Amino acid sequence: MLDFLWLIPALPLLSACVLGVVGWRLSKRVICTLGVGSVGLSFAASLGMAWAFFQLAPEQIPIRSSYFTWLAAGNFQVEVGFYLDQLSLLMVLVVTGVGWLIHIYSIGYMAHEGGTYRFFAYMNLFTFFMLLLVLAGDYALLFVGWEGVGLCSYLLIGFYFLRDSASDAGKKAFIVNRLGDFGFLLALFLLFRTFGSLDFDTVFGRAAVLPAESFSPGQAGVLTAIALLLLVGAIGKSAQLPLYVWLPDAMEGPTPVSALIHAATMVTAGIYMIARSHILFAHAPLALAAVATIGCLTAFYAATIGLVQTDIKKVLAYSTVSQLGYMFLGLGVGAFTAGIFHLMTHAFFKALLFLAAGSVIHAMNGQQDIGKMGALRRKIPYTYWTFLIATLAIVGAPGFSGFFSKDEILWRTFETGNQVLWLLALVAAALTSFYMFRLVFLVFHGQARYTPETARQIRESPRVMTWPLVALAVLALAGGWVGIPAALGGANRLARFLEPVFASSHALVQAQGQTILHSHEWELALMGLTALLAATGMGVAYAIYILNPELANNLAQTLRRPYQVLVRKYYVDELYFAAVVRPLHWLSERVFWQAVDVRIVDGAVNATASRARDLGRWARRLQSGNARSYAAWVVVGAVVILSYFVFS
Amino acid sequence: MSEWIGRHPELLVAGLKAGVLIFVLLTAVAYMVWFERKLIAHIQSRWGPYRVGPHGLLQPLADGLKFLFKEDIILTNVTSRFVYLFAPFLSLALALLAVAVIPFGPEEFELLGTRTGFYVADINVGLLFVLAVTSLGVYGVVLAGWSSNSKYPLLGGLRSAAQMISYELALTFAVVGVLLLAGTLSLREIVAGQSGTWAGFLPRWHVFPQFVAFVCFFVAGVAETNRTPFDLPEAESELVAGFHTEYSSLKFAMFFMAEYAHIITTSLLVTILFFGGWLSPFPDTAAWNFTRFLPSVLTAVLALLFFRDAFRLTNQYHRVLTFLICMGLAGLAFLLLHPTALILAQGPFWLLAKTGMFLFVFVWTRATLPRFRYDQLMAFGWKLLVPLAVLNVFVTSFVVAWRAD
Amino acid sequence: MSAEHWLFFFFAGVAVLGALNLILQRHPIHSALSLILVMASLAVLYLLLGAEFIAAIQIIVYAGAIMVLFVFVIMVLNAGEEERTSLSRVAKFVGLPLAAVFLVEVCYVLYRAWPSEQMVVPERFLGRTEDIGKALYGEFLLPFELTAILILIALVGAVVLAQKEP
Amino acid sequence: MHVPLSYYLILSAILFGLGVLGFLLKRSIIAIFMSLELMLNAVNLSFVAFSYAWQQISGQIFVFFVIVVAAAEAAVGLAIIIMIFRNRASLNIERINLMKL
Repeated sequence: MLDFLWLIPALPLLSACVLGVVGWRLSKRVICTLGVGSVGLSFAASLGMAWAFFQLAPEQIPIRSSYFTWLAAGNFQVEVGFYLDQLSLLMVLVVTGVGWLIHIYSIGYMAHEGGTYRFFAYMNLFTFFMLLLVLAGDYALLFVGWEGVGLCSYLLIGFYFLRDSASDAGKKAFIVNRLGDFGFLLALFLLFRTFGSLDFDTVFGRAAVLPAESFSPGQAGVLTAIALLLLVGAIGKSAQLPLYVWLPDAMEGPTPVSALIHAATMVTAGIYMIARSHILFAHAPLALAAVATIGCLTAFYAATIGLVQTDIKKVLAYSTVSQLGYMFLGLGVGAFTAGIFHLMTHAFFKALLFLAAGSVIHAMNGQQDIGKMGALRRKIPYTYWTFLIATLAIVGAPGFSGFFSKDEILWRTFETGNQVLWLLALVAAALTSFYMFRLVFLVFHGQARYTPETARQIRESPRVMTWPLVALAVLALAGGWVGIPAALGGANRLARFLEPVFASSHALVQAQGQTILHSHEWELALMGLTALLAATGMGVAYAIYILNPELANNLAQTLRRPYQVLVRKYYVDELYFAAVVRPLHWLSERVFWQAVDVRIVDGAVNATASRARDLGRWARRLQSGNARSYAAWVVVGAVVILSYFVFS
Repeated sequence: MSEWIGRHPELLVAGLKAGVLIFVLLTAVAYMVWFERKLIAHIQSRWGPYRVGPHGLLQPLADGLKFLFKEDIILTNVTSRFVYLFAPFLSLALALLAVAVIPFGPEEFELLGTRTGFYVADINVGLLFVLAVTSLGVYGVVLAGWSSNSKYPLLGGLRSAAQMISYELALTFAVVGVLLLAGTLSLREIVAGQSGTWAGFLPRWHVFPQFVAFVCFFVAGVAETNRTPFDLPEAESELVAGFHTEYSSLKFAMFFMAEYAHIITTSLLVTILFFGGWLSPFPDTAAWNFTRFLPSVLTAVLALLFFRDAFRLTNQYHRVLTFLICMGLAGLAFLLLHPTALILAQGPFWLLAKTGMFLFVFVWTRATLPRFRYDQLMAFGWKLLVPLAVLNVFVTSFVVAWRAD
Repeated sequence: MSAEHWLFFFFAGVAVLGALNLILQRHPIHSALSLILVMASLAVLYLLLGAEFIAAIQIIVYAGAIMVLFVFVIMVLNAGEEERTSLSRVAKFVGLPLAAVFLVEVCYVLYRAWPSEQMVVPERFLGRTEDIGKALYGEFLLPFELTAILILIALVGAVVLAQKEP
Repeated sequence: MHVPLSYYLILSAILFGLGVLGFLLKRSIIAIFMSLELMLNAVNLSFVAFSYAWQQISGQIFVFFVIVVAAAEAAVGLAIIIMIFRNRASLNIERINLMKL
């Protein structure tokens, strides 16, 4: 069974090729069948793999299957091989499962769009690359998947390439990701230079025996450097500070894309990568701390921006950023399991949120401004209830999936004695619940802020869209139950499942971090606190947006300055434009173009050309067309050759 | 110089033989004209020349004198004076040159202390030599026609150039058939190869197995010599006199002699290639031994004829002349009875006899056949003769190969 | 001075003079005639070198066919004396001196490579026709056939080229 | 007393040189063509001389081939010359220095 591991990524790739090459002449039905069926099959395959995986004895894990040598240059060898352990299995299941649901949803969502074959070809290709990424057996192959998902994200963000904003957003995503990838590449070079290989086993095996490096930047060693560079890559891919700017704009793409790529799977590649190289990070406390700090700051920062956004997808985008920040935090404090746990749950509820939002937009036929919605509860019940469940999940309402994962992160943060980060994360949680419920209330409650004829057109989405919502709602609700902490009498199965992967690092981190007050009571207390805060946020949102809606505007009036700052997202885009884009423009235009290119490059080329022309002008006399002259030249040549033979 | 020649008698002998041959040939040419006129006259039931000498036998001398004394017109507006003057010499020289390698008899004899035979040069590529010389023959005509700077000669020259080149192909291909049988290029050996008989009486001449080749060769030869029915280069009715329209007196005579020399050469070649050259047509057995006396007998008969004329003729001078000729022939007949002469005379006699037959055919055709049209000429050459000759070569080579193993 | 010397020097002189005449004569016909002269004398030299078949071929093909074609074309085109244009300074000021140099060099090389000890003995004939025939149809069969095809192609090409435009 | 072989070779060299001179000097295409033939003949002479020197028949075979090829060349070349004359009404090679009509 496990010998057919390659089948999982191969199926989407196959259908992607078929759709990409001959898709334009296939009927919509065939296209949908192919695009969805391939992912469904690969989901089934991964389920089979999982079943087979559970049969294995612990010492057989991880499974390595090498297929062929991709690169062989000197002692640099890259095997195309897969690496299946608990972590990658989990990722595979998430990617294929959630991906499959989203594919199904897309059938309905894209029903009225053109270029369905393009859409599904890209989606399948993305699925392939994502699976390649999570199954990769070494950093090189992982990087291939890494770049591949970046490419697909670019293609899908710019799916409506007739809209300038869409194509710009695609470019923006691509370019910003390049910055991160640059760091990633440097990390790879450094890895190879240090360990002489990019293979996971080799790298981790050699890294494990090294001593943990010191925290102080002064004595930090190569591992820290590697980890930090990897972190840069992760930051770019997972939209952390300061490279998060591409994600909100990425909402230009179709909503299923946002759900699949920019919520559930791709943006979590960074988290996966860090988790995958947990050993390196565990040996680099400084890098680990950096991860935690950046994650926490991002969580808080994005939450604040989310407060005031009026575009339903933008809000979700910022919440995604902030949730990713939570995951970083979890990884950063050494709670790799927690990070992955939150990754999984987040995949469920955030995908659900996006899909529900998509269904809202679908119902409002294209309207994304929450200021023009409201009172949709009755009109689109499925969407409403699923959205509500997802919201509860994300704000961490007790019992919902988000509750367990987020609380585990918070608790481990507190436990490892990062009180500041913990506090920040806590506030962020409150803010999260506020803006999420603000969203709920503005969209589904209150009075309708649209014209009656719009109201008449509002319909619930077709089944093909609503059933994935329901399925995801179930997951969002119950997905967390695999990780009920011991404090609640649960047996945190997920943690035990993943333990073999992270055991060493956990131990290492435990050894470093001083753990204070390690008791269930505290944990329970903190849980209560978070729940309370979540409820508070919800209450505030209720007060503001339901009880007296004008209060919102008054607040905006009174706190105009901070409000503006938030609306303009801390002027970060402007800042980047001023600090990065404008200088780059100037440099490229004045220096590289007008000076280097025109003067030097073109100058050299033109000079060559003109020299050649002069030569031709001179040599043209040989070609007088006069045969006797030609004969004379022939004689010259003969004499030269003969003289050479005579006098040598 | 003289003692150098003394050291190289063969040169002197060669020169001697060449001189004799040229004299004989020119005389033959002259009397060929007489023969032609007489024959055509009789074919047309006329008398032909009979005033100058008995039976007009002195006519050739008269003609020669006439040519000598005619005004020698040298055009002033010729395209190239040198070529204009050079052309007739060239054609005559080449016509005479071809005869140099023709062997007249098998026997060898001592001359000035060097063994030699009835030939000027016996080179073992004689046939190639003849072909080469004949292939050069076209120049005389072409150059003459071109250098005369006049319409008719130019047309004649062009025609003859095309015609000669075209028919040279057929000629050569026809020869190849013979070569395949003979397996040598030396004329002497070719003739020697034809000695003997099939079935005791039929001489092993090439004409029997190579009849097609013989026809092709003869027709092509007629064409090569610009004789009717192929005399377009000098078609009186169309081109006045063709390529030698602008030539007069001796230069015209040269062309004239060249043409008749060509005729003789061609007849000689046909005889040698196809009719066993100097070989007697009779089997070489005791029963046929008496045929060795044929030369002297025929000479005697001729002498008797002249003897009768000596009384029938009315003109006194003619009577005297005829009587002298009769005496000479009778002496020759007696001389030929001498054993050595008997042996030596056999070859030349038969060769010349057969050649005379072909000369007769030449004249005969001229007297009977009309002239071709130009396109007919080309079509005949390219579409009939050449394919026929090639086919013959194929068949012959197959047969030879088949007989070889 | 033996007879061979006489023959060689006589015909060599004739050949050289003919070649010179070819260059000096301004009328194509005269050039053609002098070229024929050269060929004929070369044929004699071939005989001296014992290549009787080549000699015969030289006369039959070269003088008897190729040059006839030349003369024929000259007559058809009625080519007059060539005009003395000198548009190619290169040919005059570069080509001619260098041609002389070339000639000298070649003679030098040949004389160095073939000292005059090696004599030509006329008795040693080797170019007998049957030898050449055997060589042509044995060792050189393929080139021979190829030349046949070449001739055919040239024939067709000439016909196509020279025919009047329909 | 025989003739040295080198005489033949030098004679062929001289003829070849004269051919080159003719090629350079003559203006009429036909004359140039003839000088070409002259060069070929010179080469033939050296071929025959060499074939004599080494008592090998192949030299004469080459001469044979050269002659055959020369025949083909003459046929085509003269046809071309006729074409040129038709189109240009001139045989002067210096008047034919354009590669188009």
